[in-house]
Amino acid sequence: MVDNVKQSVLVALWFVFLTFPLMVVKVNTLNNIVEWRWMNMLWVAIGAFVLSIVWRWAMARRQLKNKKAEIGEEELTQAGLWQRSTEDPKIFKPVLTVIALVTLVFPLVVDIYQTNIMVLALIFVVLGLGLNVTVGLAGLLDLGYVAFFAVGAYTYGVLNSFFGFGFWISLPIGGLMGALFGIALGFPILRLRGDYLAIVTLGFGSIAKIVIENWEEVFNGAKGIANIPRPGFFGAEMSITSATVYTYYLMILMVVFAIFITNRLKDSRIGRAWMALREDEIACVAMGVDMARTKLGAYAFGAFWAGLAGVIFAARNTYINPNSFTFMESAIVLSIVVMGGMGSIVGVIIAALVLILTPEYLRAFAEYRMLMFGAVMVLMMIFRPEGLIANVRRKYAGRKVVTEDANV
Amino acid sequence: MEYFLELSCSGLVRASIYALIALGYTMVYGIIQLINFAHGEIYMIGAFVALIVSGVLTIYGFSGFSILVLAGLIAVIYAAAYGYTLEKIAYRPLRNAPRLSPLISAIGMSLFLQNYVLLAQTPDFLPFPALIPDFAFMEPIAHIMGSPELVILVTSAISMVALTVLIKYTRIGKAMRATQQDMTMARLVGVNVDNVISMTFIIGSVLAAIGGVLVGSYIGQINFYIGFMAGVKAFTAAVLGGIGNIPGAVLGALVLGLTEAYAAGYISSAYEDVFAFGVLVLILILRPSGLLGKAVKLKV
Amino acid sequence: MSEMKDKLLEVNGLTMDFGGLRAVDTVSLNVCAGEIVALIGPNGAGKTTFFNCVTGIYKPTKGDVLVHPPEKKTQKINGFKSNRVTTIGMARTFQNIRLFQNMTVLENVMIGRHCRTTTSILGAVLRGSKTMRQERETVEKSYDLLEKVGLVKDADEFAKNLPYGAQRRLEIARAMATDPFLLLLDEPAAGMNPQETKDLDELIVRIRDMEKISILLIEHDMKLVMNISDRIYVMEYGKEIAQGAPMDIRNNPKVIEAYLGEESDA
Amino acid sequence: MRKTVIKKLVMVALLSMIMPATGFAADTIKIGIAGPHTGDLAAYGIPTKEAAEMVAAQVNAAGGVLGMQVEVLPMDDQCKPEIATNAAMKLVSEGVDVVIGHVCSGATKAAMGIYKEANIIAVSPSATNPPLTQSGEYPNFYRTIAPDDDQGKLAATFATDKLGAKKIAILHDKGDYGKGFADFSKQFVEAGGKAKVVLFEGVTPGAMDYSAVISKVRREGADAVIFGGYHPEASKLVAQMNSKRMDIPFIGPDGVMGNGFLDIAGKDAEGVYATGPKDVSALAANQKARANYTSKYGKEAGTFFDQGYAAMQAILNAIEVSGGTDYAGLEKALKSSYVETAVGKIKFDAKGDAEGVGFSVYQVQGGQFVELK
Repeated sequence: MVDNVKQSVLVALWFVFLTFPLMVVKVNTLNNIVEWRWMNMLWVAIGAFVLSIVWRWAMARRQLKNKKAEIGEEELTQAGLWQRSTEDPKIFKPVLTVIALVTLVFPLVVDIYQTNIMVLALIFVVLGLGLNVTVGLAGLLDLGYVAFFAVGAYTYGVLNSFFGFGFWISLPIGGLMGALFGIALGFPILRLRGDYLAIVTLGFGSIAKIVIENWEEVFNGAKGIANIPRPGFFGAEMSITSATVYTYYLMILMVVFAIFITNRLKDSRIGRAWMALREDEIACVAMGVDMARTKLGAYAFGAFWAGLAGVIFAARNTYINPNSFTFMESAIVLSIVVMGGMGSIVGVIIAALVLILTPEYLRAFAEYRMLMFGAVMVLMMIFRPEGLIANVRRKYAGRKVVTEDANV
Repeated sequence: MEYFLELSCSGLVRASIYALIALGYTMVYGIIQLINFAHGEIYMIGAFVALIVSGVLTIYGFSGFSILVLAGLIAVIYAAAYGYTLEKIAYRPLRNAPRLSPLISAIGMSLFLQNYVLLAQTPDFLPFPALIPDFAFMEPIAHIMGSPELVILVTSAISMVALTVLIKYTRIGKAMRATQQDMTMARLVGVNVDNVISMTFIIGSVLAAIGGVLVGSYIGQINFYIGFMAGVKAFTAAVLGGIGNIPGAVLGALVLGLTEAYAAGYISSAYEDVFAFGVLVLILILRPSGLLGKAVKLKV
Repeated sequence: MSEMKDKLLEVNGLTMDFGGLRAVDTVSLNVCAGEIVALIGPNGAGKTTFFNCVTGIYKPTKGDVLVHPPEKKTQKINGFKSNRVTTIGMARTFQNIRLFQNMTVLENVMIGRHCRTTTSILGAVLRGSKTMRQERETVEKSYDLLEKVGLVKDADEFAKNLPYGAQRRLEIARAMATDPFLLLLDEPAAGMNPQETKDLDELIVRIRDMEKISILLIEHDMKLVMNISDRIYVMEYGKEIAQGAPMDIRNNPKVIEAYLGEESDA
Repeated sequence: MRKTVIKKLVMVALLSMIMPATGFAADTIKIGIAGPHTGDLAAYGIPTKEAAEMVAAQVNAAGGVLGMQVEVLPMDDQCKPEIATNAAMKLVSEGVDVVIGHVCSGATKAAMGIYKEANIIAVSPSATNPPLTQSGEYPNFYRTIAPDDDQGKLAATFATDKLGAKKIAILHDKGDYGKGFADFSKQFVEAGGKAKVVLFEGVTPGAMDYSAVISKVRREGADAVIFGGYHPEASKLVAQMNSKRMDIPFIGPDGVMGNGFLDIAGKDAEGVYATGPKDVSALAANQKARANYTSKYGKEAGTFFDQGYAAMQAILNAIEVSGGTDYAGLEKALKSSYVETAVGKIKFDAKGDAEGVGFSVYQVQGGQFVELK
């Protein structure tokens, strides 16, 4: 313990040194004024000391856990509780019912603003679920996911402003365009390993934005596309309030739809191939899985959701410009997937809601948002790489019991 | 012809900065197969520290050359300290984790450092003092190459030569090469692998900080975001040349810098980045492990 | 040369260069239906490289790899991707176990069924009757295979949590799930204790006899090789130096020299 | 254990969602202030917010408007369309009577529909995109700054008529604002027929250097550069033009005309031209506002401070004149009654543009922007 404190004091001193020029000194070279913010030094020292102690404690715990896992003595209690609650219908069903009820009455009890930001959060849920397939299941790190989101949004924007296409026709087209772009961009990168993939996808993300910015004839450049209609309901005129509520229910349907489909895929021939690809590409191919088709499938499928989400995003905002499709958005969606737990659907939903809604409700906190995102990504990787809610693999029952009896 | 020379010079200047940053990426990758995504942030922090130090020194009456030396030195020290700490916090605990984990941790660190500087200092652009003077004797050819450009080229070249010597002839250099070949074997023959990795981060950070100070002084302004784009470009250069390969990083930087300059000059500067990433994709399609990267023999 | 039994695999003059290094030098080999054939040789003789050329992980520099699947026409498979090789009917295991660590034991085997099933993304979403049937068959077949290698009780365990010997058996089950006519085992007994080796011994013979799958294996453990092989090929420094029945190999002076050379080092 | 925590979290989350929706008093005038208050564009949003808060404090101290206190509700939109709609809906649901904002044209376009539906008038201090007033799609939109086409026209005519340029290179930062200004400049240069546009090109904001583009300008033999964009890129351009010994006039828009440019470009700024809102620093109202600001915050007021101040003054005046916050009344008051503001004596025309504001050309002389008469 004493040792611990001693070490932490050293760490605190190191961080005081490290942060000194940036945290304490602030120069104004024009008026030749130096501002010495000594208080910051104190805060850094205290903060670093406390964090160091927590860090040490957490590291020790982590090591203990790893050791236990090595000798096969897994900590069952933690994962077990969640697993049990999802499997036990006694807990699972009422919880689901309550969630469903809250979801349904939500726009009726809260005001339009709440509904509106909830729609945005739900759009990110869909984005998270889509990227979760590409990154979480298939293990293909995509740092340019926002490109497909932009494809969807601009599909609707362009189709509407040039040809007067409505929301409902544009929605499937947007999704398909996303998937098509996924395949088109997926082709050149099939042979690349994970690290190369990261930079190339990042490049694609920026290329998409630059093309939108520069190609004015089609995308209207930086001016953006305005007056995009909100989702329609058999041509009925709607006020913004009812349109927002309507969009909300639409989003809920879409999230349910996305959960349904990703869930089915996860436990299918395709989903298993994706996971196998993530686990060991060589073995996966040697077991007869066609790498190109499987990878392209994962890309296209992830991009499909981004395309759909993009259409709704354009309809919700009624105005789109390239500013909404930067690397920051890709990073946010990625941190949703990481925080939620790669491959875990429930985790991704919770993470998306938390990460998107927190800055809205804690507006004072908005400045620190990206700082927290960054810290969360690092800490999650170190202390809880499986995410908030670990992906639970399905058990295929059936003959298990019978055969075991037969064996005995 | 003169126009071509001007563009070439502008491409070379970019290339030498990209190379200074790309070397850090490639060295780290060579040893622990990690893309240190936050490396661009080290470059940015180096520039910020130099700015702050030179500001303070100017106010306390130092002048000219002494400011350049002191600011550069302190920037380099701090960048090294940040690089070292970064590795300890964000990467070392993930040494044996799946490949994706340290990469995501690196992206997180990059976001964190950017926003740390934003909050600790300012989101605005800050004027960076011209530490490299614009010599009058450059006058006749100044529109092709000025003294700041010359200093950037020379400094980068010296840094790269120094790095080569360090890796080829010193003890730590040998240990680094051994670790790069086979980490387990290096450990067995008595190389302190942890120290080697720390050293790699420190050397990479030093080079990045040199780049940061040069660029700050050259373009006269910095903000918290300069590291991101420069980092991405340098990373592109490293991949282009074959990540993990030191001459490759320099070659990749040259290809990238010149491509950007010629594309901006002869086609359109609005699509500059499209060309940069386009050339990357093209080369990776033709040579999936980069220009000088060796095709990795799969160990099955 | 075993005459006119049905040849399944026929490799003629296979050569593989890595840069300037010739890892495999004009090696010829064939496997007939119902045989267990072993490929042996000291470390670094090029056995695994040979395997990788045959299974499509490397593209051989020279030579032919011909496959004669039972009741189908002959195919030259040089440079085929390994998934196509597997689909034709040759499945392999790996020297350094390559299981899908974070998937369950059962799922590992189910992956093997991938190339024998056809469900597409759309099919997986719609879950039509064909999909359901395939899925059911996949699960059943996988349980069958687990039973054969004695891993049924671990079906829901993550692959990474299995003991070493069990992981090797799981790899075999996974390869068998692809319905091969030829199984290529890369050092299946590496790292096993004598009891485990003995069990493996029996398992391999059983696979040949019960499942009618021929086997080509690379092995270090001479006892295992001598016990179960019908024919043996010996490689040294990338070259084939001998072939024949176990008895002949045991007495072949070249082989003795190659092995004694290595043994005395060890 | 874990489940109860989750349950509690859900409860707290639900409560916090419902809470802000309940009840507000009706005896105050609520004014929403929307703009970027965090993020990299905050420098353009915060001065307006501070101006509005200062005006409100003064008015409240003097007894309010029509006997009611003025309450300002700042709302951050980060200049992103999706967050702007959130902010707009939040303001509407908080029951604001009018809105000062938004700051960026894109965010403004995204938000205006929501205000329109809720019958709320918005007065922007800085959204200069011409269609906002000219398209007729945003009848509830007003602004205390002149639109970009005026500015582009001024820059173009200044270059051709005053500077006598024959070959003009037009550069822009590909952004909404910069590209818009560049487009209008090009249009007016070509319409004027006195000069040719020899180069029209976007540059990448944040790129390491612009020397390739500058070489291109030289190759085309341009005798003036018009640049659309903000000050960081502008200062990089002028600095590199100087180091390449290129001595041709450089004209920027109001995004360049500010202390940020002077600070960063330093001695390279000397001689640079910029268009900007007419110099109002001689006006007593403006001097007073700025002096108050400096005494309160200890620094110079930032970009769009004057316009934000004026927007607030205009709105409060309209409320007073019309005797309430009724949409039709406010509209009539804004369009008919002149008001003395920090940007001069203004009223709004039928489309929502302020009459009495306009642009002048400035030049950096001795480290200061000086209005050229």
